[in-house]
Amino acid sequence: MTDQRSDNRIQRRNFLKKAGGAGATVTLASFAGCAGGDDDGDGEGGDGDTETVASGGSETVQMEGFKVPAESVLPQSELDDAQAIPELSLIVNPPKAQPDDHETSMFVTKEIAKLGLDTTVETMTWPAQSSAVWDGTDWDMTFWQMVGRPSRLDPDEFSVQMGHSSFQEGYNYYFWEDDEYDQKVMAQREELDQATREQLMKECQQIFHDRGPSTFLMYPHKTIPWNSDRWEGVVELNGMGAANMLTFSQMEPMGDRKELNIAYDQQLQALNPFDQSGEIDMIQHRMIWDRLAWPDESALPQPRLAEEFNWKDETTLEVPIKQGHTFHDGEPVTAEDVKYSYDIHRNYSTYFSGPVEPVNEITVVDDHTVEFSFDYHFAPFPMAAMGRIAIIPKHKWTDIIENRMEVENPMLYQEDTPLGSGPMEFVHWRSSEEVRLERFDDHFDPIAYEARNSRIIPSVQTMLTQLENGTLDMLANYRGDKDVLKDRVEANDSLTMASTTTVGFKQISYNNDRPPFHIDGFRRAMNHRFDKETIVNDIYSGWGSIAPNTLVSSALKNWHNDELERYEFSLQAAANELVKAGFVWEESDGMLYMPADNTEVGN
Amino acid sequence: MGLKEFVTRRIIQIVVLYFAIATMLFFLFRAAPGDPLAAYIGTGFTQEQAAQIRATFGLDQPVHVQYWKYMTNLVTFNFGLSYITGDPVWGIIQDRIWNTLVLMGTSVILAYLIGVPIGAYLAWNRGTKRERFGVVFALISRSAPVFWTGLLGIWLFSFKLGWLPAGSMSQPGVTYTSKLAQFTSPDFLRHLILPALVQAFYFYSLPALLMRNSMLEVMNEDFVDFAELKGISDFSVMLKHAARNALLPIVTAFAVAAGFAVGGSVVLETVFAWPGLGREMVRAVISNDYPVAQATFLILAGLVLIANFLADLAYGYLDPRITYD
Amino acid sequence: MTLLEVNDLHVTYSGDPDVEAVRGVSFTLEKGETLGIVGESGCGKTTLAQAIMGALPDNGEITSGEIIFDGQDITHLSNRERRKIRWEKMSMISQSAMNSLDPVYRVKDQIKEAIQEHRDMSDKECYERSRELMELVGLDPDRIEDYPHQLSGGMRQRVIIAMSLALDPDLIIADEPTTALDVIIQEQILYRIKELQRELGNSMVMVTHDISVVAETCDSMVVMYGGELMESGNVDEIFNNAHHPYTLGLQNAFPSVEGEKRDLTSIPGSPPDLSNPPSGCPFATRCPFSAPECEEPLSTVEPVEGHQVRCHEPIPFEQIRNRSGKDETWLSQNQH
Amino acid sequence: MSEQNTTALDSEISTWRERQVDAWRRRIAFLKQEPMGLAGILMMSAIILVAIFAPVIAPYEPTETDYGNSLTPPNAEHPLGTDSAGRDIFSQLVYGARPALQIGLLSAISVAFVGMNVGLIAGYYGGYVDDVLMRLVDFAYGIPFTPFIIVLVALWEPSKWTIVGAIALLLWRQTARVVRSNVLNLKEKPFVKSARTIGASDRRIIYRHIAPNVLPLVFLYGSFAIAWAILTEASISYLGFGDPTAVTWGQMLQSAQQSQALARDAWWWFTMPGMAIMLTVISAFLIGRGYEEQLNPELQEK
Repeated sequence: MTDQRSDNRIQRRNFLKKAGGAGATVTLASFAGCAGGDDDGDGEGGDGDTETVASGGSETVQMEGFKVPAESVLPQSELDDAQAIPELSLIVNPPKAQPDDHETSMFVTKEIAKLGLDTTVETMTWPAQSSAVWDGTDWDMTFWQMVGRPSRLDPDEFSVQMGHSSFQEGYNYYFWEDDEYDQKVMAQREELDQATREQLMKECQQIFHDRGPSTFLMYPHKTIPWNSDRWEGVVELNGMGAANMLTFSQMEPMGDRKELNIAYDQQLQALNPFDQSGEIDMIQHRMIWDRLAWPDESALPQPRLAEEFNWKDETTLEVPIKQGHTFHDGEPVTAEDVKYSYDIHRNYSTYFSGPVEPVNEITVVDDHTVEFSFDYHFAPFPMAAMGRIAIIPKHKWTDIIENRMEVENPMLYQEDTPLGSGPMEFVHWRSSEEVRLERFDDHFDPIAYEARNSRIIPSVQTMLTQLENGTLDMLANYRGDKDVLKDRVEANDSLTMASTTTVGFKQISYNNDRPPFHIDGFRRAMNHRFDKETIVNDIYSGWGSIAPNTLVSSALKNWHNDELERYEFSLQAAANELVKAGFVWEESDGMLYMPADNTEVGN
Repeated sequence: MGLKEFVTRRIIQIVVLYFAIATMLFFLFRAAPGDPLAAYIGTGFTQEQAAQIRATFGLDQPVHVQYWKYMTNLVTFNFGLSYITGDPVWGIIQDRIWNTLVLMGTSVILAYLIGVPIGAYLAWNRGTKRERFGVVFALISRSAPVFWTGLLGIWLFSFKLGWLPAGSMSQPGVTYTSKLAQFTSPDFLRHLILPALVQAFYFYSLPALLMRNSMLEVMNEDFVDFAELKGISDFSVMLKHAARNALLPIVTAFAVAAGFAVGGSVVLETVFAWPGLGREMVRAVISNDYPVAQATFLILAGLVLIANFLADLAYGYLDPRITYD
Repeated sequence: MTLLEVNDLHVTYSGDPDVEAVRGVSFTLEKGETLGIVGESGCGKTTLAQAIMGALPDNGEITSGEIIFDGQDITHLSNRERRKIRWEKMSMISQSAMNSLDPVYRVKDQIKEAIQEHRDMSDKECYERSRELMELVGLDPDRIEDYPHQLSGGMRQRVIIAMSLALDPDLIIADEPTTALDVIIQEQILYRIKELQRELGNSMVMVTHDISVVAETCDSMVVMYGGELMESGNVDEIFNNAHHPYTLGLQNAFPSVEGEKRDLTSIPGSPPDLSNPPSGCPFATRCPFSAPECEEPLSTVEPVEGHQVRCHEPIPFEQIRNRSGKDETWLSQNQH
Repeated sequence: MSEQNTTALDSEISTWRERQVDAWRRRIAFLKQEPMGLAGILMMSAIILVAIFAPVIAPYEPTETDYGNSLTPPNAEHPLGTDSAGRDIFSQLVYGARPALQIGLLSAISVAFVGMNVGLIAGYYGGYVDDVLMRLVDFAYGIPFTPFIIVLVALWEPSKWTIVGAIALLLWRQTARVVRSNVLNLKEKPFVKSARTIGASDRRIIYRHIAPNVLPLVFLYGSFAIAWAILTEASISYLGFGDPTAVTWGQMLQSAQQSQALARDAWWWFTMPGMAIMLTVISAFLIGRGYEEQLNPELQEK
């Protein structure tokens, strides 16, 4: 599964620096000229100079835009080469794939350079970036984004996989390591009591925030407009937005129009029970194949195909399933099918092999009861696995795996007509045009509308027009200009719109294994160089809420640590962090040098 | 050399060119930086899982083995697996060819149906104001970028007036029994009008101006005057003798027009969200899905080669003086 | 019975400046007779032929005079009426007959087109007629299946001749039919035309610059110079008793295929500029016998019944005829 | 070279030069009275002037954002209105002329140069050289143009040089084929045969005698290449493969379309760049068209 999917949204905000500090209107949070250029000193917007100079009373030296104690400024002769800081590069996708990310990178690198550093933006296509950052170590800073998924409504996945030091081969690609964090994040996993688990989670976030291994920019918003004259029962799920599984199973047609026409601007990648990649797949996936469990409005797992699920003891989970339920071809859904559906992910490497890893044995108790036994009490299992793994027809897939599959991985096999037991049946898939599903009438929780047409429409303008003229009922993702959407929705009373903060995030992470990023103080200084208001409100035109440095999105109200005190966007504060960490500046050219005693990782 | 030898020779030539282009593409895409499978493998897999998936795509073998496998697969229309979805590429793009052919075919034929008579009319009114205006207007129509006229067309006919749909090939939720049923359904034709007209408007100037020039040349020929002497009406002289002879160079130009139209599908299909080869190629290139990009490019090239071949054949048929030497 | 009567015909080409190519020509052609129109290039003979056929180029126009054909005034016919008589009653073999055939149609189709335009004959009948015509002009009938590029120049010429006979028209106008061919083929074509003319009895207008061609094929003849008529009348009468110095000069300039061998003397100088034509006799500038009165406008003299001459006769015709036989008359011309 | 030869050579050169000068004078004279060609030349020179004096003409910096008055319709301050970032459209158009002409002219030169040489060599030498080059032309003809550019831009860097490079790689095919067929019959002409008999080298014959006769044709296809290059830059930018940092008409259209200019009735933002492209392309076509009239006697006014 990849999160940095090079989202083929060709959107671009042409937002280039404004020459000089001339009167900026209120909306524009003006930001300073480039490093070498005509810097207008303290007059910058956010950079208040109220910050006291951490110098312990000795007289200070005025650098460009900040003051430092005299002893922190040395002539070239007293500095040795080991202390020199090479040019720091920030990797980002090319503008054609991610125009706003590229724009932000250009803006941020200029800000960081003001501390006396050489910075550059290195554009790489997604494959190049992923092999450089993922598999390699030869990088300084990189732009990164993770997309909100139902499984991530439980903070465990991000906090562990991107925080725990043992995952440095996987998601923790920026080599972040903190023993206290490791201990606490694993403790919360096995914690039975919800309140203690939340407290542990907040402490982890505080550690992460203080040591600042990366800088979080924003939690993107998901804005969904729909035709409220024709449809009711739309659920705005926190962290996911209005287009989620609950909405599509509970919404009801009010008028005579019984078919839901919904537009996406992304291609449908695949309709395979074991692979859940793009956004559009997720919804079709959940409509065609049932799951044992289902997240409710507060993102806690509720029984779905399972009648209920309860921990018989620390490591065994008994799951009775609904009786008399059939697949779309009429075959009954049995415990055999459930066991088979989970065993596949243990035998082959698929999208869901991770969550089932702690399971050591699945036993069929009787025709409609299954028992999972674990190596250790794995609290997130209901959400991470039971809420995600598709229940597939054993009678069809045994035949496919034995003799139909040319490639050794079921994830790569595409059924002509995907067969599941979910609330909707597959009708047709005209790639890059439309996917049509129709209601499966004898489902245990039948939906109120007859069919669902997912249209793939790349042009934002066409989407809007068709929403207004009634051809479409809902837009699953709208990446156009926010004000245009707002005007249109206000002008048309049959349309309503919901904008929700998601659990995904955009961040810039530092290679913690590479000088000077191995020094906490340097990373904290970096964090002081981000003018998040301008980035989120102007470059991303308000399509997200500003993020403090934590993996847990503000959308997850009960998990998010509200007391995190954001890094102030201030050149002086950054300089103070550097002084405290022992960094020095060269007298003549003002370039920053590492502390003499701390130029290597680990000493 | 008879027709048979000419046809076989040309078919061999097309096959050789096709594989030459395929080779160029193979090495061109190999030159791209980064691990092409990153988009697919992503972060969910451990190293050896990733290696195993690379093997399924055949990317672990040495280049020459890959090249040989790639070329032999081409013969059976097996273009490998998409790096994004892992599905066989041929499955993805197979019916796209029809969508592109229908759109490109209609627009080029429309361009000719409009262009050739206009060209003849311009030649027949040589020297008048109308002729000068006609020529300048033809040049103007060819100097506006297709996507610009397309977008304006959508804005006017779809957003403002609401007469025509704003792109894509069909209304939501419609199911067709066969491609043919789809292409003849009124709903499809309504979706076809705007894109075809926009492209035809861009292309009509090619046959129009060519026809004008060649008509002027033909009208100076003695056999045209002689036909008039035979007492035949001006109109049928223009049609039977002048236009018939003037058509010859226009036929070869059909191949050039078809070539550019097929190439232009990339832009036109993106503007009109037309699920054809062109749009698929743009998507594939942006998302670094090289096998799909390669396959769509190759099929487009194939269409161009075939168009050239058909034009030569038609030319031979139309002009008895050609002896296929 | 006169088939064709041309009275004081004037034809002008509009342009910058306007050129009056034919300046008052009159003659008559009896039915079944062949009239030769002879003169140097640029003397207006082709324009005259085109005017009769109604095939003047766009900028050419009959400014005055009239053409009566078979009793009908065809000077200014509407396009539709003109098309009715074209090929039906009057056909033409043009100088560029070699590429008058449309390259993309077979010979038989082009003949059929001409026939079916005027007669509703079935394809079968046209096919037979075409084969018949090919034999008439001495071509292998099977060749009607060929395309024009598969025939030689001479053969294409004969196909045009065959086509001109297709509807058995009253008048055939042949405008320099053989100029573009080599001498041997020329001889065959002329012999063929002569034979057909005698056999089928159509009357013909033979336009040529070669006076010997007129001698062989025509009954009466007209000598043109500078857009005007110099001498006209019966062929034998003019050959034996030419009066006009220009006609005599012409006879010296062309070898007669049958006549005795003699070296040729050409007429020095070049034809007049018809954009500002001379007032009097157009030939005055080059005529060895020219005298002041030649500047006066010409009038028609008829020394022998039916033999007209337009010349001021500065010296008696007798002397003109004797002295024009000697070379130095023409050569001495250049001194003054 | 003996004394005697050099003077002969000098005289030859001077006569050749005179011939060239008067050939060009004739062409210019002809173009003067050929209205379309004349209009084309006037428009193109106007655009070139605008490109050269862009800094003087443009009232604002093209990239100067001014969020205060974004999306204002044409007014006194901004003659052609502003875009969503408050940048002046008129200044962008003026500055946009530079890359357009750079791409256009460079493409024309490369297409003309490559095409002419391939055509000359193939036509003159014939035999297997001709076959090889013509198969190369067929190969180039087999490649669909716009897709090829997209692949190159995606793999190389998205910049105007990539577009020029791609055009140079492909568009010479038409010129080569036309020049070759022209050389085939020029080769038979007496002046070439006589040049060969006096012992002139192949290179001299090709470039001294044959090339000048082919130049008008090459010039004609060069003007079409200008038009084609500018259109391509616009389409490439529209598809998102353009260089975003560059101020080009294509990029303006792309950002206009991206920020839904038409939906917000900012018609000026969307139409002006299109007009600029059309004007430049038409002027190239008109020059080409005017030239073609001169080249092709049949097309003369009858």
